[in-house]
Amino acid sequence: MIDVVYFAWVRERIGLPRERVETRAATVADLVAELSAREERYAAAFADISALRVALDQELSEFDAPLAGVREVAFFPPMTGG
Amino acid sequence: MIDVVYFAWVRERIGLPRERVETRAATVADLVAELSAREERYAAAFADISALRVALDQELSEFDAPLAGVREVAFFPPMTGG
Amino acid sequence: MRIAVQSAPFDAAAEIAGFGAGTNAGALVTFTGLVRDDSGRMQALELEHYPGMTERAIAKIAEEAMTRWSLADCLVIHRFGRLTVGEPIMMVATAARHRAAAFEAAEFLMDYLKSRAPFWKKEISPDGTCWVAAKASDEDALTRW
Amino acid sequence: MRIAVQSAPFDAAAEIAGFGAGTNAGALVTFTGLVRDDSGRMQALELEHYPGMTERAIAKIAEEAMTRWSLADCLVIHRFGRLTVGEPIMMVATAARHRAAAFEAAEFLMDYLKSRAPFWKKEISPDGTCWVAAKASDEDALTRW
Repeated sequence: MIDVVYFAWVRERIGLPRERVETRAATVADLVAELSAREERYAAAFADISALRVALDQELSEFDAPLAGVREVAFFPPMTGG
Repeated sequence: MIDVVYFAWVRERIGLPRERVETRAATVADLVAELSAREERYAAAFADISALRVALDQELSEFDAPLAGVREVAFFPPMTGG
Repeated sequence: MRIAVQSAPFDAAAEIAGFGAGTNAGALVTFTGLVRDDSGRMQALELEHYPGMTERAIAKIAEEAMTRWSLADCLVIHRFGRLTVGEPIMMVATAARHRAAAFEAAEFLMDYLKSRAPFWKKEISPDGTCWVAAKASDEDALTRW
Repeated sequence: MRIAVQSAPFDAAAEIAGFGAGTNAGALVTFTGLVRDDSGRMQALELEHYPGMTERAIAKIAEEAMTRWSLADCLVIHRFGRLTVGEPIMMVATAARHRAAAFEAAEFLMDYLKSRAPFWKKEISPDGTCWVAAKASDEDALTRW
């Protein structure tokens, strides 16, 4: 089980801010593929992962990073702070 | 007649902040030569004009600038504001 | 070093009172970002953030600035939630011995906060709502550090 | 645009209260210079200036910054007379639409004030008094503008 959180338009497209996901995905990309296969709203949100960023346990990471030991995965668009 | 003003260590070496000078000097450099010939304290202050700056009527200028029409000449070391 | 991530408004002038005092810093730089209305139709700006990660990401950036420019002090305040036009969104302040370090560290903090702190801006106008897109120029700004 | 050349102390925080308000500026930058004691023996800093020329020189520099970076506002305060360690000597503030312009204009103002505004610093310590020499690096800083 892993916590998956969404922000900004990713959250709006998927329609929820956070969920617990039962998965054996080895990498972030595998998790994205699993979620996209579930429902159209996920496929829409993840259609272009070059427009997305991912954080693992609150540290920016990459889509090919392994998920072993990770408790929280976050998906969001490029940040616009400041 | 021209007003000549001095600042910082130029003022201290010459020993006064301001004086009126009767001169027919054509340029700043000519005025410096006249003053330096007057007394040792002027010669000491003007010994190295590369270490000095000059302003004509409160605008930074150069030692080869003409004095025609100028009412106030100021001599001082490089500025250290900020 | 002080970092605050908050929904409450702040008073930039009050926040820097006494900043850098007693440190022998000769140079204090502050940057304050205000909500700007480019369209002339914006009613509010909504800032979403990632609680927890936001504080960690800002602390990491601020610590890097402290070390790299030997800062005497460093302050970052960043708001989230709903803001109106003209309100301060965020501020940074840096104290250093010399001006070059204070300026560079403040610009570094700003460049990193823009693209590496997990905030997302949404503009709210009578025409609807619109997520602000990240600018390539903000990402490019990181290459100079 | 506001320029003040004064012997009286000023409160940097109070001076920037409301600065840039109502201009649709998105970025405010301030720089404050404090009297620093590098030797650990300084009792005071004495700032001599050239009344009249000082105000003109600063106004010219500030006007150039306003035009070149399309500033929404610009503030320069510079003190003269006797100052003690830790006191603010001077400050600049800039308001612009974007952060790059506000930072650049503030750095430009500082670089020019350092070498082109007629002020001269003298350090006073128990060992005597000493005129601060202009730094080649300050003159060199002008070449980037």
